[in-house]
Amino acid sequence: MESALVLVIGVMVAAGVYLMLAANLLCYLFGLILLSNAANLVIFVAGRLTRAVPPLIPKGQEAPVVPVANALPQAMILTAIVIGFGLLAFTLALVVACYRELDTIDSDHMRLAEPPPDSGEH
Amino acid sequence: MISLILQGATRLLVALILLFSVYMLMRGHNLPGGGFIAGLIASAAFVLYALAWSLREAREALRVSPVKLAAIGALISLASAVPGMLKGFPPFTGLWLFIGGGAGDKGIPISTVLLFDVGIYLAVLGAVLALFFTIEED
Amino acid sequence: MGWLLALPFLLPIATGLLAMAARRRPRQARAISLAGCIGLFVVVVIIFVRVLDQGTIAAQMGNWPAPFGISLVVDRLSAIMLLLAGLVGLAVAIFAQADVDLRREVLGFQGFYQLLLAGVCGSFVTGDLFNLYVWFEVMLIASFALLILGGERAQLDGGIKYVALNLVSTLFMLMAIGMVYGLTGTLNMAALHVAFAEVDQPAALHMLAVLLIVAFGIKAALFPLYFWLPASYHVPPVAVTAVFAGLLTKVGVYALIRTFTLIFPADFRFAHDLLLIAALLTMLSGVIGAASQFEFRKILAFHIISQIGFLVLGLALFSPLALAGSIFYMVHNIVAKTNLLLISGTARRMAGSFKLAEIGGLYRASPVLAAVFFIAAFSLAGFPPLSGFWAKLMLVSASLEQAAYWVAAVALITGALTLFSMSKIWSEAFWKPHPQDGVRALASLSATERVQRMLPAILLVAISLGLGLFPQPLIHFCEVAAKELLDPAAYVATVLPARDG
Amino acid sequence: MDTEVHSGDQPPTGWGERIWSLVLLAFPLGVTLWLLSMIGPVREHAPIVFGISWIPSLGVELNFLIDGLSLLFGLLISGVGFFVALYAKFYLRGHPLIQRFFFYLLLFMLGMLGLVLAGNLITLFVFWEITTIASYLLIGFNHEKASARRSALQALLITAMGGLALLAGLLLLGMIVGSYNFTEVLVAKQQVQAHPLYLPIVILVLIGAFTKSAQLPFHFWLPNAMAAPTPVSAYLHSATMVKAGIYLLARMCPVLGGSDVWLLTLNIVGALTAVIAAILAMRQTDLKLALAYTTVVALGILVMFLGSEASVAIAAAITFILVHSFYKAALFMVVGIIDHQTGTRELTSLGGLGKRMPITFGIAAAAGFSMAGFPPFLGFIGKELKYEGALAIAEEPTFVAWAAVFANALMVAIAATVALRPFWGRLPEKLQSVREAPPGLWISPLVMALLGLTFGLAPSLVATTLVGPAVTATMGQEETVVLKLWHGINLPLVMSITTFALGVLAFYLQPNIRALLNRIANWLPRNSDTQWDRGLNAFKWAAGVHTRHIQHGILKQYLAAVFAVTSVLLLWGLMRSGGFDMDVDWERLTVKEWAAMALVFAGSLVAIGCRAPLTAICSLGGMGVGIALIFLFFGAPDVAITQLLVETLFLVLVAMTLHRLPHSTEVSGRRVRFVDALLAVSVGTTVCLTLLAVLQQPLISPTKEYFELASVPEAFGRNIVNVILVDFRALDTFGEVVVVLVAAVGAAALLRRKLKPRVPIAAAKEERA
Amino acid sequence: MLQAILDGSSAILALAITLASWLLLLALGLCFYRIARGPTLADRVVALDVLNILAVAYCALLAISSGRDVYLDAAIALALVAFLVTVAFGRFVERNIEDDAPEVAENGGIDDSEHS
Amino acid sequence: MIQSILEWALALLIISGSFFGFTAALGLVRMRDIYLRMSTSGKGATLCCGLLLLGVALLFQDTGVTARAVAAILFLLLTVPVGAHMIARAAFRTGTPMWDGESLKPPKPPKPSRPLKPAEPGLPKDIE
Amino acid sequence: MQLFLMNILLAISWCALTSDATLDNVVIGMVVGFLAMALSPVRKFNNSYFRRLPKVLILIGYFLKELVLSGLRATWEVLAPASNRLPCVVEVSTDFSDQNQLLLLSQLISLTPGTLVVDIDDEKKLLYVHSMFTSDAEQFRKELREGLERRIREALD
Ligand code: NA
Ligand code: NA
Repeated sequence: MESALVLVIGVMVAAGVYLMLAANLLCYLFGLILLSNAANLVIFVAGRLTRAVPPLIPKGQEAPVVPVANALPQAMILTAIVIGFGLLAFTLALVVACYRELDTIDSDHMRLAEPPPDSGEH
Repeated sequence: MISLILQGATRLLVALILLFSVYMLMRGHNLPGGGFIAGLIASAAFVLYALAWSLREAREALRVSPVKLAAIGALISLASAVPGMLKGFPPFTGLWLFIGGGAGDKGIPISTVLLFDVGIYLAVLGAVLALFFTIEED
Repeated sequence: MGWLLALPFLLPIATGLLAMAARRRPRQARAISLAGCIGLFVVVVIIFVRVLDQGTIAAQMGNWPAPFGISLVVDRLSAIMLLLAGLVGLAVAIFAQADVDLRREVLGFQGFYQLLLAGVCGSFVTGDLFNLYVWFEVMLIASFALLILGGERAQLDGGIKYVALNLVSTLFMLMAIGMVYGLTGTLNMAALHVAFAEVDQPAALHMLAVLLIVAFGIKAALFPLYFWLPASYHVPPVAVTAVFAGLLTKVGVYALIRTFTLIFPADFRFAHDLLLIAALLTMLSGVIGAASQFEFRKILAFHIISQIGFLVLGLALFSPLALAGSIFYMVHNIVAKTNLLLISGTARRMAGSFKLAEIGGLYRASPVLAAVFFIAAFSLAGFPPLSGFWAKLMLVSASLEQAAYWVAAVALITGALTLFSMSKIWSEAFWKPHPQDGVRALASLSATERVQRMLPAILLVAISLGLGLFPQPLIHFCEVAAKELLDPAAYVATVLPARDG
Repeated sequence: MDTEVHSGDQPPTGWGERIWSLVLLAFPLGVTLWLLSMIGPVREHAPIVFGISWIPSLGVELNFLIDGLSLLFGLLISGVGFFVALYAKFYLRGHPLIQRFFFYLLLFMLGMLGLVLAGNLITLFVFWEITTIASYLLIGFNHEKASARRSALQALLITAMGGLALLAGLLLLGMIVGSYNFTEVLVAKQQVQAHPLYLPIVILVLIGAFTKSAQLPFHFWLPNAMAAPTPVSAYLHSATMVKAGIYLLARMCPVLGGSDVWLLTLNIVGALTAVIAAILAMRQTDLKLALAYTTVVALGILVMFLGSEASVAIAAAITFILVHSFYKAALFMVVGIIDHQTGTRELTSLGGLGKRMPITFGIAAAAGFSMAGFPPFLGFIGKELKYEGALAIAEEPTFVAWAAVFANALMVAIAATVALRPFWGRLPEKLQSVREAPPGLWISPLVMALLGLTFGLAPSLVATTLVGPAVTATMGQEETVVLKLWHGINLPLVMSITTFALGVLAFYLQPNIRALLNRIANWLPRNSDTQWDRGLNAFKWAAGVHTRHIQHGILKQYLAAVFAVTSVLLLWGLMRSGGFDMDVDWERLTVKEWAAMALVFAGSLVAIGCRAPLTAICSLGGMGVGIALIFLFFGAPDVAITQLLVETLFLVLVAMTLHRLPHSTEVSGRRVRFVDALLAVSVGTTVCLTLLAVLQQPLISPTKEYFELASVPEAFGRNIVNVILVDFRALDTFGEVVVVLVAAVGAAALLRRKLKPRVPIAAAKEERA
Repeated sequence: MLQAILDGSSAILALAITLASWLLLLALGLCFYRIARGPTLADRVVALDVLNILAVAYCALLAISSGRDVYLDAAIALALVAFLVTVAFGRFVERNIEDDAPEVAENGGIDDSEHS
Repeated sequence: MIQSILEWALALLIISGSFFGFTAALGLVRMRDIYLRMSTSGKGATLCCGLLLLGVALLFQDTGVTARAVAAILFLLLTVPVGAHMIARAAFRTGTPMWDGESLKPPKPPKPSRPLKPAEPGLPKDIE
Repeated sequence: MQLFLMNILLAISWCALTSDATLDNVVIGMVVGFLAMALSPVRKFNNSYFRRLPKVLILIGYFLKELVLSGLRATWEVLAPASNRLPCVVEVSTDFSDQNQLLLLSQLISLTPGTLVVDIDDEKKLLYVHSMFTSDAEQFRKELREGLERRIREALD
């Protein structure tokens, strides 16, 4: 079952990269979402999959009675999801600010920091 | 602009969502939930508030500025390490105190770990709200 | 011990939170930030002395044993990096008091600055791969905020590119760390050292190495992954560029060194080959890029790249001398580069612009500034008896020792081209008369501002000079540090409790 | 041309200036006296070595070696240095930057002395580069002139590039010998010359020496360096710095010399340099430039002679170093005086100064005669020795001899031109008020000229004390040198007379020759100097092209490059590793698992299939649900809930911003998108492969077991994920909260522009000041 | 019954669960069809909304099929929070006509398939 | 016996619930305008959830689980119509066309009682 | 008083969520509920829910019946190959004096498959209802008035 998920990850990565390569910053952002979800899934898959047994210890037990899913990757993903949320939200704010100040969200037209050579600068 | 139906439903929903968030926070150590999830849920309540009523009212309901709330949360998380420090443990060492424990039942737990989780709850709530409020008011 | 090792990031976080809360009272925020930086410096000096005395030291967060809890480990490499972070942090903090405008302070400059330092120090201190990711993110998001703080149009443009490319790096890093865990079942670096020796999946090793090199390579600004750096480093206030130049890319290099000395097996030729190619191209591409620029800060930005090549070169050559050279180069470069950027800020204050065509006359107007620049610049160009020379000497010798003559040739040519750029700045900004006669003397600034601007610069240049004239203690230190890196047994033994068998 | 020179109305000298000038005078004087005291010991004993360990880790010692060669150079540097300093004190009196000038000159002296006295290859190199820096600062001293800056840069770059070659050579040499100390290096001739790296070392060291000593094809920086104030020219570009290369060659002779490649290279390069520089010198009308070119000639001759195994040739070289230092320093100072007093150095606008400036004239004549090789000046002895040496050089006597004669003949002509022409003939109108220079200016050249005469009359004064030991050191074996004014009538004397005749002829024909040369020069393509410019411009152009193509400013291409590099390298890694046996476990998935994966699949495809961002955002929402379901199915409820919440909150956030973003944007062409798609597929595939490769290794995770066993008894929690988050790895959680916090405040800083300090701006500004 | 689920001894329940899974899978696919087709943003948002509700159903189904009640919490969280997206998008659509009323209203406000 | 009846009941709940879910999604596809789509889908999906959640309650027969299942149903009943209303209102106000049996036509121009004005800017506290 | 009831309701919800009806948990539920109310716009409530509990139960029953019936009908509509439906938007005027009742009505209408409140005009107490089964607007209004509206008034007035 890991292999199927690996395939899904591959599709997500490809789709994410494709979206990021569009000049539209919003598309970039969406590509980023895809990629960051893919990264989370990578951690999940790399920690190996177990069907439907959450890492919870039943009341009255000192340790899980049945084999449970690997908890550490889950904790990593949780951290990564929340961090990703912060980064994505900031990026969204940046895109909004860009549109407000530069009047475009097309990255092809963002040439202020690095003006094209014919615009008078060296 | 603002729908009466939305506002009406929000009256109840905000309280319910907040309740749910506290529930998720409290049981997080033993069942799915915890400071993160609870903080996210709680922030959803205030986001709903802001969407349905207005940003101003959401801010008033929150009473503290979200950034301050987040900073307080983070500092609470940090402060949860102080008892450990006093006892000579490294940072983030959990200390547990069980009140009224008996045989088979440890009693009501009070721990720095839970304090840490509460700090996370507040910090996530504050930070997420700060993001939303900024974007909304812009 | 646990607290001592955690303080390098806990202290700036606490300071940062306080400064953020006080951001609308700039004077308080400034005082908090400065106090925090002084505190941080004291802490890192204590740690450094402790490491000099005891060798590698480690602590377990939460009192959970390694490899289950998060380890903080400071070996010599970490210790010197921490020391540099504290030093640069303090120097730039002083400078920023004069250089960063009020508007940006109100928007939270001091808080972001402290949290950036927290991320940097955390990265140096941690002995856990996923925790490293977290600190990278702290550093990254703080750097995003610092970069766009103020929201000028060029800042947003540069910021977009910086953010866009660095996020890609972050995601690759996250994937790679997940897979490293998937390969070994642990995240503790010392445990990873043990576990990687037992991995018998060469394909996985190779491809993970590539992912990590790409991820850290973007952060470190290796060729051809460095686009974000020249696109953005010239847009924020110069204090921000200075701390970025001094520390950010170096954290990427640190991570590369850590990964490919500690985690991956020592005889992993593939990674070293890859790094060597990247290093050589980075050195050349960066320095050639600098030659094409006509702005003070942009030139320096491209040189950051070129010098990253030198730092990685030492890792790629992977000999005691080479690694020692890398570390020495790191020290030299952080000090000199930060200083040059600080000077560029003061130069703009005096002469009105970063564009070389629009400025001049600083040689006459501000002899102290000129002297400080000259020493820092020629140190960067590797002129003896300044610190950069010894760094270059060690790396070139290491290349020659391995009969890597082309590598030595590239290193030397890069040195010559660096000289070209540095003398261009000197000639245009300092020697050439100011085109509008609009240059001010340092003496025309208020006494406070003069101290805030020149004290860090003079401090750093004194260190550069000191390292140039008396390099032996540091070189010896670097040699021991390199030995530690090449033989991580002591590191592993310090972190992991005694293992059976 | 030194416009900064103040002649009459000099402002009072300040304390700083006085102190600096005192130091500047005292230092070389002290060193001279100390070195003079070393003459005896050096002649009697083996070389004297002393010093301290500097960087034992790298084998670098701050040690010094005094033998005949270093003693000779050391005395020249400190002795001539003293007089140049004296001259400079008067020449630049009142100049606003005179303190810096003194400092640079002192730095230079220090570097030069260190260079010639160094007993360690690396130490030598350190001082070598110090002289480079100091000369850069001195050449660019009149920094407000573009030409001075250009010349300084040129000199710096050329000598520094040579320096880097030298460094490489020295490092290789040290590597072969196993030590950088001269005491060991100089006796390792056998070992070094048998080593396969010998040839590269020779080439590298020669590049270093040739750039510093302005040999062909690096000669052009030296005349340009005349942008420096005249005392600098007198010192750096005649007596000392340019001789650093010569010193290096002489110093390296015992270990590197003697081989065919060494001898031949030195002969040919030296001879060519001498001849071409001599021709170029004839073209000049600027006195200083003419002298500069003759310096190049002299250097060429010196190099030519060092390429010999005959002791007489070496002796000739050593003597000529001495001779040249005296007369060239004197002549430069004379030119400086003329410039100082008349404001010009242009030959065509000078004349008849002899009556107005008799002392200067006398000095000029004495130095000129020495340069022209007239008896009884030391120059004559030098020239005789030169011819003797030229004849003694085994390989190409005719070639070397002709080159020597030719170059010397032109030197005679130029000596006459520089030393005599300004003082003869009619005094131009403009110069009617010219007076003799103050004594401070003419004292130094006078001493120089007199030394030339003295040593010419009593050559034995230097023969045994300086020249002999120097030759010994250069040859690496004991040699005695006898210097005589009169050798009898022999072939060298004949050559001398021929030279003289030719020189006089050239002097009289000089205007014609100059015109002819100018015509040829116009007809020839370009000289080295313009080639240098072209080279530099070509480099700048190439750098521009490089940077424009790499750093073009277009984000999506940056991203494309990063992705392309990643996937190519991943493939390369896969190939280098030899691939892996893919053990794909297509274990049967349940329907609901298919459902979740299908959601993710569909979400990704819809997101890229639709052309508008708004559609993409909805499909991403759907995909988020799918991912959450995957987490749920495989036992991660915490993650699933978090995923759902975050996804929801993020979509809300996007929805809240959408009205502030444009709805439609341009769409790239199909072909571009096709390439993008290829790239995307390759990244996806390679990441897939990486993950699959990782999955082939069975996971042994001690942490998993530990967390499961420790969660309840030690951490008192039943949700292991949460226990990890708040206890086992609380630090990660804490850091992550900091990230979100900073993101929030950062976004606020981006979007809010109304934020103001609590104190009014004006008050805050005051407070900061 | 719980035991029957856990050890798979009840054929009828197993069948019911499989059938339900297929039905819900198809339902999710149909939602995606609507998300992809649009034609207006409102249509897509409605589809997303339904998708979210169906996900709640899926959680419930999972709770049944696995015999674990923890999945109920995911269902509650989703039920409480998911409609926020719908609300926010609804607000966006309305805000949009306020911002540039004439032009957007003409083509149904938010029909992004026609924009590109 | 009871066991078997309960199993049948649960199976019925599951199948009918998911069937409602399926038809809801089908309605999303088959209906001609957005209002019809919303009318048929949102509630169908809610019904689906309700039935399945009841199934959960029936399966576990535990107060806690039942309470939470009922809570989930209540929350859905509270939120789903609100969401649907918001979208419907937006569609209505933006004049999204409506199917009148033959073709898509714009709906009657809406007559909002309140003037459509943007939400109050809501000056944040820590700004003044 | 109403707020207190509300608080009790929340405490009960809490106990339901935590599946724990012990006394201390009720107290915790009260506290949490109080805090939640304090932060939410609950204080804007001015009606009472529980005055007529039986009527409320009747309302619920009626609603559930409607829900299932129209649900089935909607399902049929979706599955049927062709249909005779004639959807339209009906303006329904109500005469609630209490805004909350109006809101409840609209919520229940929206919950019922086949009908949907698309807009609301609270000054004129006017609902714009989209109905997919009704072609006769008058008939629809009458059904609504007789059915839901009446029962709501009975339950809450
Ligand atoms: Na470390
Ligand atoms: Na470490």
